[in-house]
Amino acid sequence: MEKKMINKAISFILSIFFATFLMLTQAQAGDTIKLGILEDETGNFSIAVIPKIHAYELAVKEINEAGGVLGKQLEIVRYDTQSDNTRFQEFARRLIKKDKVDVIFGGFSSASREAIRPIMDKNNQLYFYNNQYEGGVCDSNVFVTGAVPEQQFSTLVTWMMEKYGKNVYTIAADYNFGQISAEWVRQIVKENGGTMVGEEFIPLSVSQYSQTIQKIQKAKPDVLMTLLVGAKQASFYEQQAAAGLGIPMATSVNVGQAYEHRRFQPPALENMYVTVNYIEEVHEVIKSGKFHDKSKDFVARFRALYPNEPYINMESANAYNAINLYVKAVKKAGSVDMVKVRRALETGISFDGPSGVVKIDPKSHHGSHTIFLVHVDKGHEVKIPKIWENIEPYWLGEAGCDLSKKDDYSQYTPSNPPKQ
Amino acid sequence: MVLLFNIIFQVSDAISFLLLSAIGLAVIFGMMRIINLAHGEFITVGAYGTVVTAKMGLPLPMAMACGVLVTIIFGFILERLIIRYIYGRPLDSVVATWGISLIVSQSFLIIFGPSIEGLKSPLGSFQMGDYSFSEYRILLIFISFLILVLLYFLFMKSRFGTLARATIEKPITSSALGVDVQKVYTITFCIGAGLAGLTGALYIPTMTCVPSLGQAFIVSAFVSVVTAGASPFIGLVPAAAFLGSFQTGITFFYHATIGLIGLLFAVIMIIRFLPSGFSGLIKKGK
Amino acid sequence: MSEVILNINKIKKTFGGFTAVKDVDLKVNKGEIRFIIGPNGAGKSTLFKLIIGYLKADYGDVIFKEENLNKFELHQRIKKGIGLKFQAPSVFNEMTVLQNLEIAANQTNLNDYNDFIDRFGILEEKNILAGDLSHGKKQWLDIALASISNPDLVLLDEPTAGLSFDETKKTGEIIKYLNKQGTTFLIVEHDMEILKQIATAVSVLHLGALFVEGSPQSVLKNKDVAKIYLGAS
Amino acid sequence: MKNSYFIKNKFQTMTFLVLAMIPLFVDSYYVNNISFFMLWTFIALSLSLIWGKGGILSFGQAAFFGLAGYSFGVIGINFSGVFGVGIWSVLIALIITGIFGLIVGYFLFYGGIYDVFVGIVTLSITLVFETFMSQTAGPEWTVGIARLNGFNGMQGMPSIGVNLFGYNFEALDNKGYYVILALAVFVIYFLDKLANSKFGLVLSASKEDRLRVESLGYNVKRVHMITFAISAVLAGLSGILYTNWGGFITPESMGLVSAALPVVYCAASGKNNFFAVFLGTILLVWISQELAINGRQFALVFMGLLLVVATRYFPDGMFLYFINQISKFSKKLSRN
Amino acid sequence: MGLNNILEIKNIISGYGTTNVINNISFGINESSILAISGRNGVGKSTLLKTIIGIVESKSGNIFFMNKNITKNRPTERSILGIGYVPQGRDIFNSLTVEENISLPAISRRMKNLKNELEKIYSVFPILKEKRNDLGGSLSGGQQQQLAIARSLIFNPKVLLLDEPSEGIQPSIVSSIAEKIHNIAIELKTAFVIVEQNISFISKLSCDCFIIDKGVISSKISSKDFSDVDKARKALSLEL
Repeated sequence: MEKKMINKAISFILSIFFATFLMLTQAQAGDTIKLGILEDETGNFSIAVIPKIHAYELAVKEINEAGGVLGKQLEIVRYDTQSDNTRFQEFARRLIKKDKVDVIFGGFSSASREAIRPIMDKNNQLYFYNNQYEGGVCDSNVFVTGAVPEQQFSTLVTWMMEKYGKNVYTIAADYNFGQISAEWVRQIVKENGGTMVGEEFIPLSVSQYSQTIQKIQKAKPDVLMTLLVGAKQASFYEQQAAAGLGIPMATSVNVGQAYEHRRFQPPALENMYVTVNYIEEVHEVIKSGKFHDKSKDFVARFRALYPNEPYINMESANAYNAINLYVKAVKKAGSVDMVKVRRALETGISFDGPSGVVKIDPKSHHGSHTIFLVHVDKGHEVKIPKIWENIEPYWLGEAGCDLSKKDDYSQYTPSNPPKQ
Repeated sequence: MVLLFNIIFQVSDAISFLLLSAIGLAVIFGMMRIINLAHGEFITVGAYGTVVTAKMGLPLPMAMACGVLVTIIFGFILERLIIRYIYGRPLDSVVATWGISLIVSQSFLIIFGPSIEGLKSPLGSFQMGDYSFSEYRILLIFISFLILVLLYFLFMKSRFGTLARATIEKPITSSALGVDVQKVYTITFCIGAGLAGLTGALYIPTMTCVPSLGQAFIVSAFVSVVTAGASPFIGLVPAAAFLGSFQTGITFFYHATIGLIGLLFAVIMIIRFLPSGFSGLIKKGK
Repeated sequence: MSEVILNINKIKKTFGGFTAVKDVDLKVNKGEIRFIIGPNGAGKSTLFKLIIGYLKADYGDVIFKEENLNKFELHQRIKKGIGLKFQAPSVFNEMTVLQNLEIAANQTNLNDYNDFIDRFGILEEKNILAGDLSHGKKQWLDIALASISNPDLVLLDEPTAGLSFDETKKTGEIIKYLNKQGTTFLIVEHDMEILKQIATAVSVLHLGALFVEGSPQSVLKNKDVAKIYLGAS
Repeated sequence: MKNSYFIKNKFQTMTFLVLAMIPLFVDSYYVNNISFFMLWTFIALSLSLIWGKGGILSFGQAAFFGLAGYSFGVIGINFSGVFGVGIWSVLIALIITGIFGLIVGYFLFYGGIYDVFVGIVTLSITLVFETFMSQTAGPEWTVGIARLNGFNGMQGMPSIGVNLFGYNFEALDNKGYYVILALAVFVIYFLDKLANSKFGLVLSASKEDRLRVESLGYNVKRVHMITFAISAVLAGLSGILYTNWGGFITPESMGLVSAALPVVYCAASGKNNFFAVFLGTILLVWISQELAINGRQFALVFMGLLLVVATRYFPDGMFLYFINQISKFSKKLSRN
Repeated sequence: MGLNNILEIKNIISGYGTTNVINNISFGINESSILAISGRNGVGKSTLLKTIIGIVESKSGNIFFMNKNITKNRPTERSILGIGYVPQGRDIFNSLTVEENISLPAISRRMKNLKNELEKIYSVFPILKEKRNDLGGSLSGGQQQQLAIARSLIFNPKVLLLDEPSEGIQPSIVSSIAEKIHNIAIELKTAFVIVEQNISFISKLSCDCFIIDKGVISSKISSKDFSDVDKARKALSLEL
């Protein structure tokens, strides 16, 4: 009996020591440029984030093989934030205070970005957020390489209304991303003379949609905007297909992030339109020309390193672009000093990436994009009926955000714009 | 007519979701007082078992049976390794089952990746007035009530049911009458696990197949079982019926968020004013 | 005529169709040690629960010190000056004897209570867990809990259940001592030894109703009482 | 003096002294990180009080955590710049949380809700908070000038602190560390005193036998209600410190996971012993962070295994077991 | 006492926690015989029965059943071997019907032709047949007592332990139960160990009777002596 207890005690103490040991044996840094990366390798968002992590690694590997930058190699310091906002905060501090990184990349959900933004601002830490999101972040320390609503919706909603009709119904996740995106949709529909025949916001925890489907059928819209987020809400597509809803759908989130068209059994996403700034199929759908070549080249290099990647999504292109933009700016600044790099980034720096040129807007710190309209058909085959080149992130600049002139640390929305 | 059918469909759809969410938990928590926070993961196991075997080429009903079987085996192993040591410690069961749920969902992520290709809802859809309906969902409604009836017979009319109810009411007296109490517990737990697996198997064709899919059921499951009261098989149907119609009604007049909040409020009020749950109400009525 | 401290007025309780207590009238005078006896199922425990308010009567009043207790909850009734001990010793097993007493006492500082504790024969054990006490000492501790705050009336349900002869005798002495200090007792009992030792009045219940009342001697001599009590038909 | 609290609990006092010296030896990152570990101890202690001592399992601590965090934020943002806002916003937030705890406690215990039903009602309350706060993204959801900002969380609140004669004291970094440590010492001392007071005895006694306590003249419902409110305040303290630490609070703090975590900390540590809960919580938060850093995808598997092993083999709590072993061992040493 | 005793208790000590309730008790009982055990409240009578069936573990001593040492066996195993037990308060399963209550031990033993066995039981206790579909909790005290005995008889135990069978039962029914016990002992060759306080009930059993006090057997008399109320009072120190 006694012995049993002692064994237990020993095994427990050993496990604590094991953890401590692991902590202490972490590699010590040499003379490198340190890139901190905070991404959700595990947890709810990992599905869309893992290709993104691999894209960072690809970019770093390529740059290091080409001799690094300013004679230094790039070094990644990465933590798994477990799709947990508190972990983002813990590790953002760790990157800044302990690892003393030169720049931080990462964040998937808007909440995780907002969780670490105050920490970045407090420490004047240069930070790249490389995700499509609801837009509006006007922050001196933050650069965004993902697409924003003015890029995804001004194209998508207008096109859909022209093709299918002016009655639009929105279902959206009931939190910031969904609400703000829906606001954009509402505004664009109104500007184009359309009508919102319905709008429903759905908590993230809801996975059953029978009632929502009936409500949509009652309203008889021409276009259904589905701004749904997360695995639970993604169940909507299967359920609407099973119920035979049959209304053309449009969104800014699916396909380009979590490749639902590959994961779901057809015809769950039948007749869905998405605006993305990149997806893996670009070079397969577009048979020739610059977009074909760039994408083909990118995918080949990516797959050489990660042959088993299930899908190369638009956020991996954004991540790849971000590292390259940063390196270009460091070269231009001739230093990793964060203020100098920021100023270099504000000179209208650009990078010719997997989907064409991404140019940083000095006013808003957001990137311009090529926007592809992706159509998913009955068999989940992908078509690209329309390409918009060089779409600017115009809204923040027009609304009065000019970070090259005046520091700011806020997030704005159309209904809550910067004070002029 | 169409409207009436529509209302009946919506309400019974919501009720059957609550019923199927709760059914495995009703056995494990309702009868054995194990607060099983890993209930969602049991559902996940059933769902993955179904999807994986279906992808290997088994027809869907067979694959679903496999999913259930896998969950039963999974439940059996857990009972042997962990659960049997925490009978009679309902509050500690929170911690152990929480641990189990972390292990399972993360293991699924490691083994199967963040998502696997799901299944398509079988059967088709049909039109009625402005509305169209999924035939599979209507089948689900019938299946959920059928399972409940079968379960009623299993626990109320079968020989095993007699043993199980006796053991759960008075374990010591039962053992003194020759009932192998430990075995009854193990089997009951496996039935609960199997039912959770069945829920996963039945719902997975309508859902995204991710390791966290079981979490979608857990809140509905707990609120239904607790408001059902001490005799879950008597109380579950009225509890689910009340909560389901209440939520559907509020969602209909307002929207889904208010519907969810309303559901939780209803639970709070039911526990406050009906402390013995719906089964207590029914017994009183008798 | 001595002062009536507890007056139970035509009290009735039914469970479903079964009448456990029917129209019982009972008076306890100040300074008495009154026993309630009766065979199993006579309604003793139910009456006890009605007095303390743990069960709600169908009708009837419980009047304590000329105040009707009907609208008061258990803890409020106790505060009016009643001490109480349930049938099985229900001391707090995971606490020390002293902590048990601290809960029951009005004061926190129990230094002055050593004498009192000693009366119950648990002074030496005052720092051990109540759960480790012998059955007899648990019973005494339980009585001590009921009486430490100097209540006017103490209700005891089977204070000698499971005690040996010596322990029973000692229990009687304890009750007698407390009675001399001015505490009135109402005791539900099976045991005749202690009744003979200390009772000043006896009420006999049978089938939920008051069967006979009187001095211990008169009740003990009553042949009918012997019959019902022994189950002899 | 010989019997004073701090001398009686030698191991505990030593631990506090060691913790007090840590900032002298390590750099600010580690100090900050330990502050982070310690700020969770209050919510765990709050549950230790109501569950460990009172026998009532609540999943509502996360709701109080969030309520206090948001209240602190709202007051701070609205009165930013007003003298001492960094102090009295804490007090007001705690009062709000305490009053809410009192109301919930009244509703529960005077309504006769006990056992597992308390767990479900409090869980429902927590989830109502989460669902409601998640949808407050729009500009219409402002209290004064403070945007609640939905799921993305509220930020921009001033930190705990005070500006005195030009000297700016902010409870961050080392100063924050000592504020939290001092609070922890005080709270554990207070809880130990409370547990050994008559009130605490009555509370523990009612865990064993509610009826017997009532039969000794106590209003058990009131005792539970007050305890519940005290525990709400403690959980709120964690919420405020968390909000202060990150300058940020989101509805995620009131989700299912957040509701279960304090239960896990308590049960694995030894819910009956405040110091064990304090130490256990720190170690568990630390271990889980280390696992996230080093365990990669196995982090959560290890964490799960730890919990299963803890309940399977240490029914009274793992850390309590080790603390007892250590004090036994040291007694042996001092005897030799 | 000897090897032909079907149940043999040797130097049993048992109790709860640190307290001993049974202090060294030994006795044996033959097939088909009845043994009454009496004594005042709380002297350890129920604990003795619980120790024999195994719900309370004995701290020392041995229990032999059909010459097999069963001291270490679990209650389930002892029951399967052939010891029946009717606890005090009878512990009827309230949520089971009368028939389910009776069938329970048969089901757990996988007994075949349950129907026949039930009929046998119903012929002994006709009232139970009448109420076979009612819930156990709805029966009156006397009916519950019959049910509790019936529940243990269905598997033909060699020994049946009864704890206070007369408690809460009308005097008229008490005598009919005593009669039934006699018939069962003779017809089914079942031995009975009966803990009882009701003097008239014991006197009707006409068997040996042990008086227990302070956890030991203090005296041994014939139950016939209980028909003399005065003798009974003395034996039980219930002198009025």
